[in-house]
Amino acid sequence: MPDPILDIRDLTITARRRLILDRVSLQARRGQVLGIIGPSGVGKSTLLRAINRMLELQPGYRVKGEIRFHGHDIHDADVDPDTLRQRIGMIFQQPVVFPTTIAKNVLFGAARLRRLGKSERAALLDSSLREAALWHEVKDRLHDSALRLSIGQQQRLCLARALALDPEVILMDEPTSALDPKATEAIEERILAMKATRCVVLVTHNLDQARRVTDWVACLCADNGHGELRFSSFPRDGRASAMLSETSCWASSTPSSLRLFSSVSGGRRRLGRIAILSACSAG
Amino acid sequence: MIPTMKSIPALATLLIAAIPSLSVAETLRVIGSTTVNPVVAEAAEVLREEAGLTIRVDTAGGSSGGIHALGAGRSDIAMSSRPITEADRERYPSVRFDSHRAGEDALALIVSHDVWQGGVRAIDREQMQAIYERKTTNWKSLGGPDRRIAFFNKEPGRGSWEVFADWLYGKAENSPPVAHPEVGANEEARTKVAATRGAVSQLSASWVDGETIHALAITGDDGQPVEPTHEHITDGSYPLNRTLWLITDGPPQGAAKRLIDFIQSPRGHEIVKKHGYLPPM
Amino acid sequence: MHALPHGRLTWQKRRPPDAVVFTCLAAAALFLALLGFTLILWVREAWPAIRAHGGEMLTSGEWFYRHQHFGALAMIYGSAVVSLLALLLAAPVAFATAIFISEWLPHTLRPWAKAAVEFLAAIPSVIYGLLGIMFLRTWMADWLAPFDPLSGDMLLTAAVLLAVMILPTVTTFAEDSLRAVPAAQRLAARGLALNRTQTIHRIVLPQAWPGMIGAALLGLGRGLGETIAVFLIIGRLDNRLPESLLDPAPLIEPGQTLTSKLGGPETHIAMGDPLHWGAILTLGLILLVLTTLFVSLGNLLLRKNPAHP
Amino acid sequence: MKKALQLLSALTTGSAAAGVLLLAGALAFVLITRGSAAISPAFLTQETREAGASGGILWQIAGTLILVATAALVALPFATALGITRAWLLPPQSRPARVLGFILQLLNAVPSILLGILGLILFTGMLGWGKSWLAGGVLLGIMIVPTAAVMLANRIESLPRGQLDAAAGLGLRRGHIIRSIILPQSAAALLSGMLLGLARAAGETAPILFVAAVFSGATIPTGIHEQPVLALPYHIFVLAQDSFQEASRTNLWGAALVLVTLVSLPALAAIPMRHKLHNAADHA
Repeated sequence: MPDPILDIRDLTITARRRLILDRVSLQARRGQVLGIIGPSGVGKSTLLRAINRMLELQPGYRVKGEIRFHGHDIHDADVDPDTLRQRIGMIFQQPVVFPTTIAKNVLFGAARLRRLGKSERAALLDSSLREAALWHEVKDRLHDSALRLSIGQQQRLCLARALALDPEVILMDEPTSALDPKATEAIEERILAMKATRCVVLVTHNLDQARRVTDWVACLCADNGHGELRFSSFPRDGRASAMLSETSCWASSTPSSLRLFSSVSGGRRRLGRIAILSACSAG
Repeated sequence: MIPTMKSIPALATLLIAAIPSLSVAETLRVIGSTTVNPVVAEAAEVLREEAGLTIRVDTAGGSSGGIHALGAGRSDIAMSSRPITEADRERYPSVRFDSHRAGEDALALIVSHDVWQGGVRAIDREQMQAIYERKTTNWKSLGGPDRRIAFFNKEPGRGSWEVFADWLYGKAENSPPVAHPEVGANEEARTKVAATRGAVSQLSASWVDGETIHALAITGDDGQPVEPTHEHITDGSYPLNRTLWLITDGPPQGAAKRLIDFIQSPRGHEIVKKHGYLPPM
Repeated sequence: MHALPHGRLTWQKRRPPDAVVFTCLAAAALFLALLGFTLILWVREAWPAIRAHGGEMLTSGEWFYRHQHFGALAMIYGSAVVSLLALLLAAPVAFATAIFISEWLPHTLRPWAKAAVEFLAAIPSVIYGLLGIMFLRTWMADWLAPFDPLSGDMLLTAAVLLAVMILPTVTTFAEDSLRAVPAAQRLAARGLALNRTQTIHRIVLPQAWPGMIGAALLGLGRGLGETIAVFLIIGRLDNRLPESLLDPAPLIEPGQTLTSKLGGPETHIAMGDPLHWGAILTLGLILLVLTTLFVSLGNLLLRKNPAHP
Repeated sequence: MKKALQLLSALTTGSAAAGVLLLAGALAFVLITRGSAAISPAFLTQETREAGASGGILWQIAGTLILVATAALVALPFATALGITRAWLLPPQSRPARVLGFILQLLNAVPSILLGILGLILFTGMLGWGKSWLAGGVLLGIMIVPTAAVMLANRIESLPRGQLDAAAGLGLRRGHIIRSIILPQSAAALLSGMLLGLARAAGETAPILFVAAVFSGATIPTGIHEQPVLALPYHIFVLAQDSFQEASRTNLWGAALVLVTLVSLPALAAIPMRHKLHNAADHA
């Protein structure tokens, strides 16, 4: 196994004195897709935002524990968060397109962060759109407004925009939950293609998607009111997939499943249910 | 790349830095009394057309305002309807005040039409002191209409007040602390007195139109009322006359000299007479 | 692939200072520092007068600069009376107008009403001064003739003119605080068969009331600071104090406020004499304290409702 | 009884609003009828003669435009910087951000006469400029900075959070984000804030009274030291206070109409932008 690009040990995140993630540890390697799954509100997105230090842009979050990128803790004093975010790209659940042309969107980051000549710019535009499988659909209207693209195309545009900076890691926060099945399939196909040269960290609560694209999966649960790592395993491993489908922590947060869960936890039934509800709503 | 809004401050500092090098023709600055202003303003317009002199005339602050501006070096000529006092010399020891006569003028005690109609035609020093110190407050006691006396005082810095206080109390400094509604320039004094019943104030005699406002005669110690006519100014029998001064720091040179010489020339005297004043004695 | 070297240290290089952020912070700091510096300079130049005549300024009503008396009580009284009277005249009209615009006026007409209010707010104070001289002065003189005022210029004239001038300010902020009450609450109230008037009195006003008081205080602050219009029609008579607090006599007499003195001739000639100049600057400080007091109180009250940023 | 009460309430508030509307109409009517008598091409292109009794108000208009342009140049950088600092550079809702917001609102309400005296301290006292157009421009600039900064800050706070996060996610530095997203999308609010400020600056007399404006004799300044300008508000102020010859009365009303028009133009131009912002603010 190649040594991990991302090595997270005992990561604990609190927001204004409320515990959100408790001692989560996991690793991600190049050539691998790490899936992070669990019910909504368990802190999956918060974990993802901690990896490229986007969390510190919002007031009130405190991060403890270690996140090592290439063996170097990202919270060291000499780390420049902006340069770190160039190495670790991010795709959001709702595609965010800048109110300008498709070409300017793709190069929005690269044009400002790299010194690119005219030809280099065209080449980068071409390669990024191809790697995001959007080139054929937009190659002859690169200077149209990006706002006229479909949601699926916009999400791939965001992907191309991130890839233009050639990041080593791509963080994806439920990238397909807003997309139709055809667009979802396109994104998943891209994830598998990217796996060869980059490390992908995919947050999803779509079980089949996890089975289809991830190499390794970490399940976060909200056992006692805050996100904890229940276990991590190969997705297609027989034992793991069985556990995946029936463990309560994985089930969606419908009330029925909550009752099942609270009975298992015995005495702390009342506290458990309240904690869960508050955790879920916090997400 | 959107042209950054941040480049504008650089442009501004460039523009402001470049301006000083542009200043070309020196401008003659004249500040002071509104009484002297009409003569100097007209003379300035003539010299601007004929000799291309750029002369700026400003009346903010009146005579004292002009003298302070001259003392502080913010003006080349001070227009004043009062002479330089010891206090001025003490305040600006380094300035060699050089005073030049532009004309003579009588300060009239003007009343509104209803007071004049009511029979008040002359006043003596004691009566005026009583009005100034608010001891007399009704015109009836001066043989006039039964109406409150509305005394408008010239605002601080005006030359007229200094001349008025010198006549009333020997020296302006000896005047008692008393407060009256203030009026600014001559125009405002004229307007306020004309528009107010039972009004009295101080105003250059040349501004009196004899319809809306009237000039009272001053009863001297010998009991004879003396009107502020040109004859009485030249023979000195009217007590409240004053010289209109153009004051410089040291002997005037360049544009200042040309303006003063022009005003003291026969053509200048015509302008002085046109505005109701007398050429210098 | 155009992969950059994935070496561990590439993302650790010292980052050059961000020029744009630096200029922003520097410009902001420079602006505040400039104001702070002038305030210090202001207090420093006012200090000789504060030390020598500080007490007298707040207790005596005798201002004779030629005799080194600098009692400012009459001017503080003038400013207070004119501004409070203006507010008493303007507030009812402004509140009623705000209520009408926000509660009764159909949506389509609202921009027109707001345009009229903003037009009144946009008129420069020198124009109000001109209108005061051309019309208000003579009207007040005739209207109050039975009381035999000295002339049309008096505290009351200044108060009436100032009322017109602060009307737009109070109306706009009062309307803001009324709009801050969510529309849903009005619908809910109407749902319970309350008519529009009851909705206004029972639901809207109780919540908007603090904001409207805030609007009134902002109007008062605006009134206190008005100089040019007041200077033209207040008569500029110093040292006019009432016998008792509620004595109406001075209202129909010419008077003086802090601003009409500050905008007047003495400021031109005071610079020569440190004590006189210091006294003028102290008047400025008194005005600044009064205005800041009312405006900050007003803003706090306005901020209580969500709409006000 | 309820019906009557409703009618009464509608009537009283309605009549107050009608009163205000009537007042605005009356002022406009008076200004237009009395002012238009003096308006003519000559009135706008000739210089004043006989202390306002005849001639035009050319240099007064020019002076006011010079003061307003200088105020814009002085105010723009500071308003931009303060707006961005309050709404974005300082952590939102943090103590410094709230304190800066409070200071800006206080500065917005500082009486303009105090700016005039501030000018005396700085420009006449310290720098010894005497009367100078630049002093007036700087003071008017200082006056409008808070108005523009507050409008800009409010707009930045209502910008879509998503775009800012996306840009940060790309590794763009705060400077890039300011130039690429914040400024382009809040320029309209900054512009309308500036326009409102300039409209007020054009009509102000108190700040320029002591350090910038004279009644006669100035044309286009050719330097900084002792280079005053004429100004429309100061012209009206002196004429209103002093002379009342019949001729100068019509010119006085003409100058008043020109000033009110000059002041209304930027305010009118700002209205479309403010509606757009208002709607944007509602949806954000």
